[in-house]
Amino acid sequence: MNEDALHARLAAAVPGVGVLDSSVKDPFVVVEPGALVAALTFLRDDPACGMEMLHNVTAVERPEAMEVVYHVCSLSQHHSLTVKVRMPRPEGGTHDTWIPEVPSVAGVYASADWHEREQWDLLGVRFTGHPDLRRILLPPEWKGHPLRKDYVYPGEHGGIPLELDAVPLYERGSDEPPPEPHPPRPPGTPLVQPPAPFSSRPVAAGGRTAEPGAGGGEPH
Amino acid sequence: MEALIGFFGDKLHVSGTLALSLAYATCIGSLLGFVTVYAMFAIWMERKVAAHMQVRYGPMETGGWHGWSQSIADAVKLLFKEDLLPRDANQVLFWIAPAIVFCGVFAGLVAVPFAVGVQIADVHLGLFLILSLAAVEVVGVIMAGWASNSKYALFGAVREAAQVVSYEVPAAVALLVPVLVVGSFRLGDFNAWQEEHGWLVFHNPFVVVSALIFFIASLAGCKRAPFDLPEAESELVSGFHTEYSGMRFSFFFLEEYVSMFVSSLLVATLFFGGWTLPFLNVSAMPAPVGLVVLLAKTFFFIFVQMWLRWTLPRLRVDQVMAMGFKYLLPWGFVCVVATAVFEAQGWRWLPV
Amino acid sequence: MEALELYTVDERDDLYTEELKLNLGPQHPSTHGVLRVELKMDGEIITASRCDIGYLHRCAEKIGENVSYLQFTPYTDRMDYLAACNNELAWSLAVEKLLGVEAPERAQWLRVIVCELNRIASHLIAFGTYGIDMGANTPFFYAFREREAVMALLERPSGARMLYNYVRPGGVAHDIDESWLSDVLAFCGEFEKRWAEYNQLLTTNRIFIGRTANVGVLPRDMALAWGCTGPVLRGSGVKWDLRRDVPYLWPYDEIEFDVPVGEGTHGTLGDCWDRYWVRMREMMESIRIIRQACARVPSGDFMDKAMVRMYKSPLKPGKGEVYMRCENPRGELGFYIVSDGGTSPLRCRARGPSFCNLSVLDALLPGCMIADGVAVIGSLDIVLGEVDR
Amino acid sequence: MGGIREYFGNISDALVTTVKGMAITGRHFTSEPPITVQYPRDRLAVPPSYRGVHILEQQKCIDCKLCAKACPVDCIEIEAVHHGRILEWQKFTIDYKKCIFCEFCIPPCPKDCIHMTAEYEMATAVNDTMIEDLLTWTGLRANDRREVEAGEAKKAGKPAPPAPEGVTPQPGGPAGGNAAPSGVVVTSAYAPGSPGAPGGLPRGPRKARDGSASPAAPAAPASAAAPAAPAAPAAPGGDLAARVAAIKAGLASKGKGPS
Repeated sequence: MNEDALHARLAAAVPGVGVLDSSVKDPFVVVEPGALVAALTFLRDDPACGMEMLHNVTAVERPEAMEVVYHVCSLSQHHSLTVKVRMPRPEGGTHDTWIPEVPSVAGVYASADWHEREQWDLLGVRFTGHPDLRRILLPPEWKGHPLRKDYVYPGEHGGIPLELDAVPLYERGSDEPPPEPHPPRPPGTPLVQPPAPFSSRPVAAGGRTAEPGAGGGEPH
Repeated sequence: MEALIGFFGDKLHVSGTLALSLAYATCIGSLLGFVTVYAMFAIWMERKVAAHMQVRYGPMETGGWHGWSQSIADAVKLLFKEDLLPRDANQVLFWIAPAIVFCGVFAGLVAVPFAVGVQIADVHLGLFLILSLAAVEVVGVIMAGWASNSKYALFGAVREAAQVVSYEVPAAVALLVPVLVVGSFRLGDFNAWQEEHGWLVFHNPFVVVSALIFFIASLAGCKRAPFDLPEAESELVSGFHTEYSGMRFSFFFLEEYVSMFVSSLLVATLFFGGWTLPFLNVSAMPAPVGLVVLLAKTFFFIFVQMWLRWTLPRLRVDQVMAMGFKYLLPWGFVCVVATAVFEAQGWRWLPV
Repeated sequence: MEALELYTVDERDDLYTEELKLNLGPQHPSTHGVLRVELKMDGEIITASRCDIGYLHRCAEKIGENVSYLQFTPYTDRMDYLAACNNELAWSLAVEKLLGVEAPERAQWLRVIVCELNRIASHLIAFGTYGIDMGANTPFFYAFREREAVMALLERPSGARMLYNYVRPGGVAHDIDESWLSDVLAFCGEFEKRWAEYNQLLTTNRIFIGRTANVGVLPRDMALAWGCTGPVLRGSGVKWDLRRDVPYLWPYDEIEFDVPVGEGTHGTLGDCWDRYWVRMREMMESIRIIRQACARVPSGDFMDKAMVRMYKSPLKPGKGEVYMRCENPRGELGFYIVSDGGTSPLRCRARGPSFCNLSVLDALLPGCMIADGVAVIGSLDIVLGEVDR
Repeated sequence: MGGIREYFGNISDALVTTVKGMAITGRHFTSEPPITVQYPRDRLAVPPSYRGVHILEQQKCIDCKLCAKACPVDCIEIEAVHHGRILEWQKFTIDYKKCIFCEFCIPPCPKDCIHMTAEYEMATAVNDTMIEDLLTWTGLRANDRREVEAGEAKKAGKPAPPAPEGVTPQPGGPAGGNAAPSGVVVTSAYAPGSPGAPGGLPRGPRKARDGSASPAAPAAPASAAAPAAPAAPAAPGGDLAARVAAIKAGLASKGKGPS
């Protein structure tokens, strides 16, 4: 069943389902947040659609709105559908003030559990009704959601400086000034010291190695 | 041992008790020397056997040919390694545990006849002594696991307690068979009996089965091959000796190889005719020949233990228990009863 | 992090027992990477488990939003570092679908061969480390002997041993030298003999079967509900392989191969042994694919002519979004790219198969013993680079 | 009844599979030779296409910085002062702490002058030494200096300073046998033709170089890492100088054209 037929069945069964936008390579259906759980439950339970697996939940932060995209696919009927929920950005909705709310589908598909926790962790989309909405990838006390466009890269975390070439903490005493880095290597001196003259055995060409001990190397 | 006391008596004109203690001192010293040299060789042998079974070389660098001095280097390294003591571990138990473990197994060598005259204590209940001393080692391991205040070590110790205690039962039952045939616990008698009657293994089929049962039970006894649960690397990081380092750790390592030696030696002495060879009258020859024959057999069984270790995966705790009580023990009893019947009727298996 | 609620006093008449909280990882010999599992233990039995991931999180998706489409290719290698080619394939196909470009025929066939070789290398690691989890160290070294041969083969065209950066949007990086195909066929012949050895050593071993049969049983609908894919799903009896069911690379349609599925030969369907056995048979299927593909590599250019300019100036695909998924050795790896017409994507989301396969662990572990827990983690064959991205 | 059959089945199965497994490891113990390589002494052959440490043909480089732009991790830093067509080199460093060896810096180069050798041994204890400078010479060479001054003089209207007699065409490698150049003449470890470049003369402790044209034969034993000839056209020092001279002649002939 292709996307149009799927969309027709869905729109008939569940109110609040938008139009099928097939301008993009992967056509998708926009659904109101309220009708999301009903739509996905229908897609899963309806024998004709038979969407057994929700294999991806992604939140996309666009300038005008925050979208949460659900990819569901059917293993028995070999078709798949993309369902979107769009939360328009309130004016002045920045990283700290705007936390969009989306109903959680962890009840419908168990795989949504970790995916939603990751989107909450990285993009700050709160999934209401999620059994255990904690940060999954970042440390629990991390502030901010890194994948937001206006996310400010923190200077340090837990006393550890995060600048790229910061002198590591263990090298810097608490009070004395940071030691100046090693004198730069004069250009021309070889980066790699010649390997210590380990033993006189010849350098093997192929993968096989000369029997250790036997086949002494050339005199030096 | 008596010869030694005699030697001290007339050569150095020393009185009774002093001669006795001197003799014992030399014996224990020489045994300790032999054991450490053997352990170093066995560790190197295990690493080379494992390496060549796994298409690699094993130690090659230290010493000349095939890294023969790798174990010596390891021993020196362990001597100088920092001897860690976990923060709130129980110091006393933590300190004593390796000693108890090593002494328990090392003491077992007292009753073992190495060659015709060479035996420290000709104990009439030699076999019984060795088995009971092996049980002491369990106490040391549980002490180590409990004292190192780490959950993984605790799991290792509890597994050790369950496994080794429950595998002494099938081992003891399996040993009943040769004792029943020979009629004595003295290990010297086993060698003598097997000299005229030929190897015990060829005596009747059930002795072969009991030999296999004893070999498997002794594997579990010294925590080797498929039964190395107390120190399961992949689950318990390193089991009961997770927190040990330096010289203390080397005691556990030494103990494992000495208990391997003791069990292989028992299998060789009880079932495969100690230092006797079917066609050669070894006891007439000078003592070292018997010693070489016995050690050759022992090292063959040690090789088989290593071979098993690098082939088989590890059993789970409940499977180890099930195997001990559901498979080894019943067959042990069957062998004892059958051997008794065979002895009573005087049936023989092979025309030997 | 609020502590796991441990029940403390168990009023059995005389015995005072207490549950134990054990940390499996992040530094542990058998967690296949930096995974931490908080276990609640009642003696040897696990009563509750909670996964804690994120120790290898590098926020590759944020980097994806700041580098060009071509420059992100080496980052996809670092996600599932055991199957670098398959990651690059998924990313390259997603970018090609966004641009509407098709790689030349020779490149398509080279991609099939290189990805199947990488699948064998990845499954060899899964087989070797699973042996170590069970306590048998020897299969690991045999597996690495064959994997060394595969890495040497892949090193010649790409130039690297593990993170190849060989499959790129528009085709492949370099052409292969003339003796390469014959060496690949020689490897296939040699591998079949070794494969039979592995089975004799580990697969049919009674102790191995005792440790893996009926352990960590994953029923069919639970696997589907948790979004498991790849050998984990096929181990539970679901015949779903993207190479055949959602064709993303046309050479796969012209190659005849079948999809091994768990049958519950030892113990129930969907246990650790089935997942392991599916991976082992998949290695032989890959050999069949490679043999047929080697015979059909056409001559021609290996990189799309128009796409060569991407090295000089970054690609600028038009507005649009695309979701492309490929059959990675661990399951379905999908890239969801949203482009707003700039040189770097607005959002590039990587759906890692190990991420979903691992989410089932919390449901599988309760009731097992520690040794079984190790067996279950090993049978899921997770790579933490892909879980944490 | 099934229990009994299964009980005996377990025993026979366990024994049979154990023995078969031991047969495999036994066969490996006796007949299969080890395949591992004792690393510091013997090394696995590395194919010429291996992506290792970079190498730069500085004469051809025109400081367009396309390679620095193409790098996904921005680890290439280039600084040079342009005097018309002549370049006064300050640095061309690659930070090997960041470099991921993805070879994206090679295709965009218009002059095809950056390549990757098969050199992979770059372990070092100090972080700062991981920043590798690929220049063969820094500053201006004597010949270039004279052309720059001639240009400035012509611009300022004064007659060009007389060229010293007996000037030989400038070999590509370290400065020719004329007066000590003002810039510090230094030979980088991996510059083409310099000792130690893979395929070049064996690397060893470097003696102070004072403009002697032919690199002195170092005493250190031959320990060139990559036995296979590298793909980079870093031919041994001798004929490279000749080739560069030919390129120089070519440049000089069309030097008048837009450079």
